[in-house]
Amino acid sequence: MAISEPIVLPHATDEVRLARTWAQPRGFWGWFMNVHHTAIGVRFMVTSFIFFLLGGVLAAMIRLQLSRPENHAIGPDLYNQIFTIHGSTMIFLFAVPMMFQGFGVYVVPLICGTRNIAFPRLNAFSYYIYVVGGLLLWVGLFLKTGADAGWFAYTPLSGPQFTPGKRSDFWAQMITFTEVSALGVAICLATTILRQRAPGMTLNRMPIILWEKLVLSFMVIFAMPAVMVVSSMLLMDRTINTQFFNPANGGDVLLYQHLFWFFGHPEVYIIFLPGAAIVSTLVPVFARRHIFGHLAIVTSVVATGFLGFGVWVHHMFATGIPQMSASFFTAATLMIVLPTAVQFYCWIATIWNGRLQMKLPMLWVFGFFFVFLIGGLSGVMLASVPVDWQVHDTFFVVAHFHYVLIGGALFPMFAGLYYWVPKITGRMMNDLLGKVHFWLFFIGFNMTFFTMHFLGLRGMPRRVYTYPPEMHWGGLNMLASVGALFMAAGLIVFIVNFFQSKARGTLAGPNPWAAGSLEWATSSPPPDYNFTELFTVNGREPLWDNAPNQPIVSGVRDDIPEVLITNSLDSEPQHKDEMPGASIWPFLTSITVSIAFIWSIFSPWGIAYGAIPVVITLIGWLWPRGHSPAPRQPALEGRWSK
Amino acid sequence: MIAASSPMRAAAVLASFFQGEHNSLHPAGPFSSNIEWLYWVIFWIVFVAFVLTILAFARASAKTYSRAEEMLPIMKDEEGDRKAKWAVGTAITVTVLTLFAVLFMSVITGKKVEGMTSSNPVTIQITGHQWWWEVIYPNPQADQTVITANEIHIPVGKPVVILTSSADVIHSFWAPSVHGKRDLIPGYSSAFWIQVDQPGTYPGRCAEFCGLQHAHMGFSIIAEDEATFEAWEQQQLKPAPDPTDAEAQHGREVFLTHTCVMCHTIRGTDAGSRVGPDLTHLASRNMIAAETLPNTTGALAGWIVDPQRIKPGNKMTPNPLAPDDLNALVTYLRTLQ
Amino acid sequence: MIYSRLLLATSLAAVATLAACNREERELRPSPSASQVVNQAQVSGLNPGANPLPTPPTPSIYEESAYAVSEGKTLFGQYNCSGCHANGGGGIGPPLMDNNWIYGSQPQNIFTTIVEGRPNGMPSFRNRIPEYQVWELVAYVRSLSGLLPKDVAPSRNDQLYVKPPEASMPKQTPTGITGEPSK
Amino acid sequence: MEQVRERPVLDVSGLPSVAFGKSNTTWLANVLYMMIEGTMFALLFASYFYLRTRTDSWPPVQDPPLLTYGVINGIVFLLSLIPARYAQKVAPTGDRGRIRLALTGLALFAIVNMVLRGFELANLNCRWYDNAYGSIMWSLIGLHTGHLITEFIETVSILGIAFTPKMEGTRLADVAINSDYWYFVVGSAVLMDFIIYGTTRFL
Repeated sequence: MAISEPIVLPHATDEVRLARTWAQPRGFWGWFMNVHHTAIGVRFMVTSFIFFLLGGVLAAMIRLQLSRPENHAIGPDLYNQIFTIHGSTMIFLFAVPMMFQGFGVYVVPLICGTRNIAFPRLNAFSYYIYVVGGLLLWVGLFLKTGADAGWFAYTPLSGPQFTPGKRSDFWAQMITFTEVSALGVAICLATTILRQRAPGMTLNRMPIILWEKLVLSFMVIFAMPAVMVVSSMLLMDRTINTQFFNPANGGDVLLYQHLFWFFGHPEVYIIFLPGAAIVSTLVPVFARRHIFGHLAIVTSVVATGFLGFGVWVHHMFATGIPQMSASFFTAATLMIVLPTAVQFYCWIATIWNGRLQMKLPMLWVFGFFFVFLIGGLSGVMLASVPVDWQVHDTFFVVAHFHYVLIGGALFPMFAGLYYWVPKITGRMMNDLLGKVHFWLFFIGFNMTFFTMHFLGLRGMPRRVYTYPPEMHWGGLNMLASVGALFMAAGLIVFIVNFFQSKARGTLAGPNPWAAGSLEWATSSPPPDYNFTELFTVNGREPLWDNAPNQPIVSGVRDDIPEVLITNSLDSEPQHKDEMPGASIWPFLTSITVSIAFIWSIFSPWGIAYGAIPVVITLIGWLWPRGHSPAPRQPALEGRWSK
Repeated sequence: MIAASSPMRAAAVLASFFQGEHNSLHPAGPFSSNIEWLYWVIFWIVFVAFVLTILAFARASAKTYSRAEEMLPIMKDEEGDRKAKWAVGTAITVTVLTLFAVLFMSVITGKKVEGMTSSNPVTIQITGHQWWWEVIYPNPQADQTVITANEIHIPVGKPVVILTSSADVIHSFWAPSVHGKRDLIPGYSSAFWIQVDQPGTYPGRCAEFCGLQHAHMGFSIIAEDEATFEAWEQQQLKPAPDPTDAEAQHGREVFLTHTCVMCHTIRGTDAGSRVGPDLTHLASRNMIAAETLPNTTGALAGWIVDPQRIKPGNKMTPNPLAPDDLNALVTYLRTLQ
Repeated sequence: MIYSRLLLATSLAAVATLAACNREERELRPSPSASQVVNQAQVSGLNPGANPLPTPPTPSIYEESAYAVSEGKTLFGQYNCSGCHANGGGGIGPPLMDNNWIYGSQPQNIFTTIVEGRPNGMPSFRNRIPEYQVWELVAYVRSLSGLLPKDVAPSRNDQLYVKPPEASMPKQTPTGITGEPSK
Repeated sequence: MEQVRERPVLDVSGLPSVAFGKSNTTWLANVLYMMIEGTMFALLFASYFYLRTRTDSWPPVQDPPLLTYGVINGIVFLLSLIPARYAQKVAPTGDRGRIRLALTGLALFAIVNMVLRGFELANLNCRWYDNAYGSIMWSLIGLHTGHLITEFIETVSILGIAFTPKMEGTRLADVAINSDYWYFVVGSAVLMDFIIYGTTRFL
């Protein structure tokens, strides 16, 4: 592809025409037809944040109940539902949809420098199906049908004999909904990253956040099927009398644990890696320097992606597995510490050699460093089989995974929100309120969860709805409950800050942080076509590295929604693709799919009969229609060559 | 008043943080001691790692912190990159070596803990039920088999084999002062060793979520010297004595003609159901309801009348007996030494 | 915001469709009266229509609660009903999963059968079983022949598979003395 | 941002708007989708062998599934690769007549496969509720049958489009991608047949 001499652009940046071509419908029905990635990404974020707040309310109820010994505020039946829904909400309805889907869908196409995500209708469908899954779980809770067997729902407790009624079935189908959503988004993101990067953004120049989203997409693709398989097996055991987990008939309850944790451990990296990606994005911006060790970090991320699938048995050390395999999984678990350590060292080196600006997002990044470090190191302790025998299933583990997940996802999430909300709303968040939020949350968090390490060592098992006073756990639990109040106060400050900034924050401008990646090269908020001009890229931080006369792309049509497709390795332009426009069908399909799935809880025929409307809506979705066919280039066989 | 007492109350609360026998850092036998040793070794390793990392962050931030609002990014810094390469390389090497050290010690300790053997040990079969522990000292002769619940007597200083099984869902057997936990899994039976070196009572709890009353599923390990243990065992083998006084006789009548008999065994009477705990020597136990209540007359009566208030969802039915019947029943049960 | 309106509308609709169900109600602590063992003196008889039948609880909290029916299923095994009736297939006692009812299929009839016993071997459990557990057993026995809604009837147990579980039983029309009030 | 109105440009106006083969985005998405489904099959296979370790004999009590229909269906699956490959070959030419012919052939094969699958299900010699062996057998074959039906519906839908003038541009690429997916269905069928009919006879 030859780059021409400087020319005067004829009409390549006709913003009016671009706006008309890419415009998303408005109004009530327009809301259901919108397929632009910024809209869907924001919806993922807002919805998952609402679920986060709901899950937080449940957490507050847990802390209320545990604040005193022999407390009878909440009975065991309700308590079991509360902690199960708390865990399931935070993992399935908040952490993954926020960190993977929300941030991914919003920022990835912008950082790639393209005009929409690949398969925007699939992306929209993934959002609706996720909302239905979340509603299913929560409506269940209000109908006393809240799942009550823990967020990993071990059989046989969650099975047909020990959980009568439909509680586990609601949980199992919620899993199906959310995993279908994550898988759909994984396909969209992987395709966008591999095929829609700006020309010149070779794999070597690809920003770390894109690398991590790519690795994540593949982790989702290989991990999520495991939980769909296992929750389907559970559902079939409960509804059509299969015998997968019935030891009396050749079934095996440990099969459930193996399959669940084959998903479950990659899952925690699916939650943590987006956080690390945000940190790797923010550190260079606020240390005012290219990140040190781009290759090392990318290698670490890829290594984490592989190793994450080799450690699942460390959740099962107490089941009495043989010494040899236990040692193997200890070794694998310790090995996965290394890539994370490498990332930490690279972040330190970047700051060490940079010029640190302690702006608000960076404060949260430092919170991440502190909190996640503790969580990671207590993970080293848990990797040891004998130590795990003592602290497994106690509050020590509860403390550990809250340090890892809140440290690895929530702190980076707030860093990311303070960083990208100006891009999303066009207005800056208030600095002072942000700091108040940070310190309240940081202090409260450590008060609540550091305490739990001691509770665990002192023998408090997790998932108890109360405890006898003779155990002397009351004081520490009270301290933990007080910490929860601080966290709640911090969240209220954040919400106030958000709405205030949305209404009257200072205008952000396109690039308030003087950052280097492409999402800052367009207005805040970005228009529906994302970029007026499509950039080419000359370095890892395009806005820092690009030459003043860096070429821009011309020849992508603006009268139809067309994007440029480049190849995976070196981002050479290959062809142009017309993007599907707004459509109601993804929403309708999500409704018919939901009917089939929910029906299947009550009757196995639900899947069979329910499939008929699904097929109809799918054909409606995929049937070609719309504007008259644009004149096309002749089709070429095989790989297109220059 | 509050002001005067609050320092004292604070001190009491603080002191309470470090009380309690159910503690994995208060080992009472070789297994838990080994694990405690390993715990502290790894703890100090990660503590040092934590301090070093935080110091590195602090140093890096302090060194390069700048208040300037607008700053151009550093585009080229070969000197810094070269130094950082060395520093990061060294740090990675140290990390790898440390991880190997942790792995080595962990595996060695694991072997030590699992490699215990002994000839002709006391063998105890533990079966987890929702929400209590059935304890059987198996013997080829049926009349030499001790069956009890929730309280595990063992001889001090001798290795004991625990055989595990579950009657319903997954439970986990955990007495932190004695050993780490071991899951009781339906369809699987496994065996492991425990040993206690000081006489005493060591509490334990179920550690795997098992349903409504997971919170109230305790047990205790009572380590006593050989002679006391054998005396206890002989006493447990006897059938229940016939009650002598009239009230206790009436109590037995109540037991045998009410709901009790549907679930419980008292050897030496017609009651032989194995649904609930064996009550033949109920009065010899310290606690009832899986370590939920002390085994006193009042607590026993309260438990019989309304167990669902104390452990909502447990499998025992409420027994709103007439006061006379209740007193007689409790009197009888208290005779079951 | 259109958002919250949407969420609200959807959840309200979902709640409205499902709100009417007691299926998941779990009565962990039965009322004192339901905890009493049943001890009223009644005449055992072959014509239950002539006897005063116990009033079934209204609303029939046991027959609408999956938890209560599941408890009944557990008790059916623990109280050794299965010793004579097997898993509903019958043995020493008559099968319970067919549509033939000797003493009536109404809850009250079954209640009387359990409490009073019947000739030819059915023992009386008077004084042995608290009233609420009798009702749980009644509900379970009725689920054996498909008389309860499928979303309330129990699924399979973790034991050898000998017959389809109650939730998979086809609904049957009781014959014999059905216990229906005569018109 | 300052607008530089005079800049060098990378002119892509000459690039085609349709791509066949690996550079097509739908092709990539299809590969990712096959990875998801492949993982599901792999996990069910793993569960199958895991459950095998939990009993003494395999099948535990039943007879192995009847070989006849399995083998016939396997052969029909392999033969169906012919129309699938033909469809892939004629798709880039845009010759609607031959595309219709290829897709009709493929759809007919799918129908035969589904009928034979019905006979296979009737002769598995186990029910899904008998024991865990039966459960995993039915899950395996059920998952595959689901794919078979999905692929049949997809083929018929594309065939429907092939009767309209809309069969042009990227739709032609979809015809080729549909064949890729059919290869996946055939491949997983062969693997599954080996497990269901083979391993039950010698494991």
